[in-house]
Amino acid sequence: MDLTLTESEAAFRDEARDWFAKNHPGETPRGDEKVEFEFRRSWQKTLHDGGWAGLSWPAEFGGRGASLIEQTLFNEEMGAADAPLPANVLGLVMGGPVVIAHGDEAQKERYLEPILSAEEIWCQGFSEPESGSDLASLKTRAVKSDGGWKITGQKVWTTYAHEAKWCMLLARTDQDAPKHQGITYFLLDMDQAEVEVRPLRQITGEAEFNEIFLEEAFVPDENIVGEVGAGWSVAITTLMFERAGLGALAVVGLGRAYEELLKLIAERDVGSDPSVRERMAKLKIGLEAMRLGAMRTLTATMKTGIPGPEASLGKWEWAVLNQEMTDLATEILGVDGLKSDEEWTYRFLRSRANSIEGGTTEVLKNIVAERVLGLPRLR
Amino acid sequence: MDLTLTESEAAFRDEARDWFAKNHPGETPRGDEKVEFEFRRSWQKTLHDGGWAGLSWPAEFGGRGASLIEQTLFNEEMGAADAPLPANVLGLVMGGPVVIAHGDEAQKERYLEPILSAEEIWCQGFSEPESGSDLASLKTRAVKSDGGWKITGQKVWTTYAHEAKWCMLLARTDQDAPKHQGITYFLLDMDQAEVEVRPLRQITGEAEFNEIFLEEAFVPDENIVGEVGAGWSVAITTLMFERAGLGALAVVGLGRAYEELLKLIAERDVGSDPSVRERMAKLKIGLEAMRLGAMRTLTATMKTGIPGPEASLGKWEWAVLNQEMTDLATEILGVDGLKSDEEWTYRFLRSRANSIEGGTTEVLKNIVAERVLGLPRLR
Amino acid sequence: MNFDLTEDQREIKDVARQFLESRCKLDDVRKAADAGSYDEGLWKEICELGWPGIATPEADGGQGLGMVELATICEELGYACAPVPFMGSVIDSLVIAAGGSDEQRARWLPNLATGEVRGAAVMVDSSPWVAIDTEGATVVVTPDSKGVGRVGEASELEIVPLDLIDKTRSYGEVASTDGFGEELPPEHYQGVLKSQVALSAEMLGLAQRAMEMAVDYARDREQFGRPIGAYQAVSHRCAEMLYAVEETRSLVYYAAWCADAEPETLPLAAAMAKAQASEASWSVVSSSLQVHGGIGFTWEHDLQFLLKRARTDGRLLGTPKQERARVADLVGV
Amino acid sequence: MNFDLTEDQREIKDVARQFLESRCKLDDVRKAADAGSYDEGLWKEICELGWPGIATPEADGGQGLGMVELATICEELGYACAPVPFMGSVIDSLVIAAGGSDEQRARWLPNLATGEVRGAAVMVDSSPWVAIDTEGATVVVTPDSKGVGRVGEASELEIVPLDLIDKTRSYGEVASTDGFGEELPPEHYQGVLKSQVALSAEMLGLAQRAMEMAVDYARDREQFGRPIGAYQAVSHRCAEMLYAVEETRSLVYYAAWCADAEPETLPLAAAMAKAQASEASWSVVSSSLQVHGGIGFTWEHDLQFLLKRARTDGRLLGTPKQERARVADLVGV
Repeated sequence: MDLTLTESEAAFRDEARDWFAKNHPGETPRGDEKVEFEFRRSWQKTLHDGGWAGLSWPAEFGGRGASLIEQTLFNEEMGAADAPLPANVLGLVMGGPVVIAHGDEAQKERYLEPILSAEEIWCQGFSEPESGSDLASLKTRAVKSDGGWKITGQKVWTTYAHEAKWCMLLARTDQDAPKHQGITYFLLDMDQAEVEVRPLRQITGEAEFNEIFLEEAFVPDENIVGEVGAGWSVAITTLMFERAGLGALAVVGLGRAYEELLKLIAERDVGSDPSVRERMAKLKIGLEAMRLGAMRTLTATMKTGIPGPEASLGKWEWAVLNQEMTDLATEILGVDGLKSDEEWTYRFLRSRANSIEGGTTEVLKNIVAERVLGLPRLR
Repeated sequence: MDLTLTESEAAFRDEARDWFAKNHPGETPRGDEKVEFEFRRSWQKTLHDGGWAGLSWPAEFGGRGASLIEQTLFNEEMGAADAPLPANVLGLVMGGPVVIAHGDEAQKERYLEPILSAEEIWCQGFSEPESGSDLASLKTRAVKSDGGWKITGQKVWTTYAHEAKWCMLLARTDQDAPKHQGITYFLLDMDQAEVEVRPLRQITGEAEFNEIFLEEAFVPDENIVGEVGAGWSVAITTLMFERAGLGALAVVGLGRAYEELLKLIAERDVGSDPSVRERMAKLKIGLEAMRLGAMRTLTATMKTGIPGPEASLGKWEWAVLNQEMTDLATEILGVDGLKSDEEWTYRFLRSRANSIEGGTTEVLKNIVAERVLGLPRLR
Repeated sequence: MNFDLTEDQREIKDVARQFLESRCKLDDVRKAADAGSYDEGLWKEICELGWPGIATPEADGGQGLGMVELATICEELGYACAPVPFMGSVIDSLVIAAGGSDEQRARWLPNLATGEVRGAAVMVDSSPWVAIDTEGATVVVTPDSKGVGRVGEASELEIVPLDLIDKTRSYGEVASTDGFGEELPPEHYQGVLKSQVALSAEMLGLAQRAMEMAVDYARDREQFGRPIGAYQAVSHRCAEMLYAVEETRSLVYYAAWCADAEPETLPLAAAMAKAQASEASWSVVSSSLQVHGGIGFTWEHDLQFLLKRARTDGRLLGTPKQERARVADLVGV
Repeated sequence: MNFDLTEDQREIKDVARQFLESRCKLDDVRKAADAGSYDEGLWKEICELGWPGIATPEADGGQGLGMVELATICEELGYACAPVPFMGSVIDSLVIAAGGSDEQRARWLPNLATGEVRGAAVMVDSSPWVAIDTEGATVVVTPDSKGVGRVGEASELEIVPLDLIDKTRSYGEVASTDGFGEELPPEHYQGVLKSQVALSAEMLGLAQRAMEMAVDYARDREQFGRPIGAYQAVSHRCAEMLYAVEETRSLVYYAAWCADAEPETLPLAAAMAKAQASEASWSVVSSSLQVHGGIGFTWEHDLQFLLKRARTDGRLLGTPKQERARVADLVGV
């Protein structure tokens, strides 16, 4: 057991730190979503030029081939530098890795570079209004047509859909096959009249997500990733990439929020309140447990390819901690914590979805019970 | 809505209060179980002579025919007077009422008076090691024999079995009938060699309960309550009586424990600790909610015969509150709260079973979800 | 001893439910919230029904009923999440009736009872000081920085509109109320305690509604081939909501009864009710959101109105923490 | 960066598990608890294996390994709930190694490492003062009423046996340690922090065992026609146990690593580990009891040993509340 960095790890970290210091794009412009998005697109180009986009991708596909530890170090430095997220997060974290893992040569040739450069933004079309946690019950249908498929249905909880060129889309190509079969993984061109994107407003007031309505939208055969009918296993890979990629960012994000909360406590002079102290201590313990759990997962994955039992906990822990942290912050703020334009109020409301999005806490508990503890399935 | 007592209610309360003041038997002798039990038997005789045993039983069967409110008032006065429990609790609360509701004339003639006078103690043989929450899966079998039944099996969690003359026993008389049918309700004479009683020690060290081993124990036909094969519905009645009878006592008991906890806090001088204050306030709120809930149930039952939605909560609330109260007490006591001979330590350990005995909290939640909220059953 | 509404009280509650079910659907709440104003038509009808004066003495132009009756109305208004300036007017009435001089009573109570005049009330007396139902209010009841109660004309007070998450009610920030209007004697405090009970009853209604929405959804929504309400993760969560709601109901109506019949118990009963209602209404609405999943998190879904009002109500007239501290004091910890 | 046991560390842990599985079944724990004494045969073998001196420097007669290695042993002893006077001796060794003079080291450490001498340690320094592993102890490490560390002969201290719920260890009450033995310099405190880590590792083992017992029971026990582990009320409870256990594991081994490699972080890491382990081990054992139902509440069932030791350990060397207060201090709240 050794949590110190090796020489090469330390060198990598120093290089990243140094690069961020020199290339930080300044504060992200707020207020106009378009402007903010273009800012992040340009920031991703800078990252790409610096050789930092597609950090985990193999070098042959334009990535850096960084180890898991290097990815973690990079994320930590990105957090420490308070750098913005690149524009094409889903392309980098999910789209590219899936194409690399399951795509054919032509697809690799076609899609990877524009992901890295943020020329083409990617979004994900998995969830549907009816399917929820039961993802495989999706109803969007693809019907064979000349040289491709015509797809009809509705997707929901799609980020960046209004900016995206490509959508990773799951649709049912065989109505008669069992639930998990008969699903195919498509890359849908969003630039067609048959695709309608509507913003989906949340209780926070913002429209972080979209709904997508498909009315015989066309996808040519060559835009299928993997085999027809094999989309479920390709999707599972995507979701694994999502969890790993976003998980590392989550630890960094929570750590920074905790620092802000410490400042808030000092400003409001409530640091002597025993219940505030108690809750802050519990949060610190939870944050450290989550950070250390991520390190354990990293170690296990690098050694054996298989993460340990703690790996299923990260998303669950994140939801618990973020909800408690924002709850405490808004309590400390009193009525200010009810104001619509207060940042912590936004975070508080937004955090209520943390135990739902990307796997509900209930589903995560099922997974832990069944897959980690080996308890019988309830079906 | 009116929580004040009517004149006749107030008169009843005064009468009870006055009677307890004049007839209180003094402190219960501790240490020797036998001596303690005989003390309580003699105390029950005093209650019976005073006309207070079988409070809820109709006057024609030797009871007092008291209303539900009068029963509650009586329990409150008993609590306030710190009077001991009568010896034959299960006979008074369950046995008698079941015989009155389902027994024939001969049974009423035979059993009721000795219950009131505590001449014959009653116990309950429902639970089995394998059956747990799934009571109807019981395996104890009764085989028809000359003039009666021979019963073989094992019962568990039986209180007062070593003192009891009669056991309310459920056994399966038809192996082929569906689970809830084929069960018969027997009154088993405990004075026979075929009945072996073994104390069942708990983690507290005491043996509050017993196991009963039956090896062809004989019960004559006339000792069946209700019809052969109709035991399940008779048992349900018994359990309803149990919950109502013991529920009222629980509120009184918790209230007294809270007073003791207040004293402990004063003695240990921890009343200025904000977390102690916060937890005591939460406990008070919970205790009041439970007390008021019991009053609501009382009102609804008297008006319509049907308790309201809050009635399913009493047992659940009791477990939550007693566990939290004893947890707080032992925390305040520090290492003293770990000492084997400390009363709060005993209560703390004992309370761990509160969420299991008499209906686990999980089963109670099922009941609330299915019967009160009308959610679908999970079967 | 009878812990249940009388027939008359039950009738008041049922009529209120029926009226609001037809006149104040959640769609109407949404319209008002989107417009950032009250539903004036609804308010007019409510005034015609005499609700604002239900607990105001007959001599002061009200219906002369008690806190239990008022609580049933508040519960139903909470259940409907009605966008009307009811609470501010009622609080002003309760406080002035408890501590106002003859002149003050005569000046305000009859007009508050008919709705001719609307009241605002300062509900948070620490930075920032927050008043509710400030929009269109003529009279304001408030403590000052020394805790002395005061009543006066809204026009004499500088009120800056506050944009809180709850859009079903108007809120305003008040810089200072020292020297504002006229002083009220200590007796007015009984009215403040009653106000806590009224607000708690509103939260009870919010929680009841959020629970019903969760249960309905859990019965309908299917996942993995069965209604989600058949999973204990959901059904036990719903059972826990019932636990929270029914405990709140007991404590709220008990406090209302104490206000009418046993005023010496009201300080403890009101503190318990407010602590419980604030805590329970938030836990139930947020738990209901978890049952609803993603859909409950959308702007299109009506749960947000209950969620945001419950969170806000819980901070007004004493937070759970403050009220529990009061309970601890009163039980002698 | 590598958050995993090395092969050597894994080997130590596996060997300990195998040894204790054969030599210290829960039946053996029961025998010792019933007799109110240690399992002397087991202790002798443990001493032969060199466990008491595993983290004692080689120069002081130990194996010269680190806190991570010691933590694996403590975890396994907790998992077995072993009735041996290990913890007291180890704590004495850690404290004397951290702050003892050459003479004190020479006098105690080699004998503690071989088990020739047993150590008791005062773990609660408020009324009553409580020492563990007092039975048969020759040396005692303790703070005095001013918080100064002291070490001396057990025979010089009046120790009254304490009958606590945990019967798998001996406890004693100490009236005063002022002036007892010899003073230790402030450096000894690093040994106290390490002791917290050792005790936390033991609690981790207790929790792991209680969780496994619950999961095994939930797989086997049938109710209403299926294993109870198929009900979410049970399976989610078990998942929550894993959450608690794995968070504890991360924090305990992190603190052990800090003790060896980053001593400046140890005060925070030890406080976090102790708070977490105390809280989690109790929540897991009591949750395991709920899964077991009535049978888990019987004297015949082995869960009681884990339950009672977890409750007791949680109060020694700092309660969760005390340790969280320390965490708050150290993070600058």
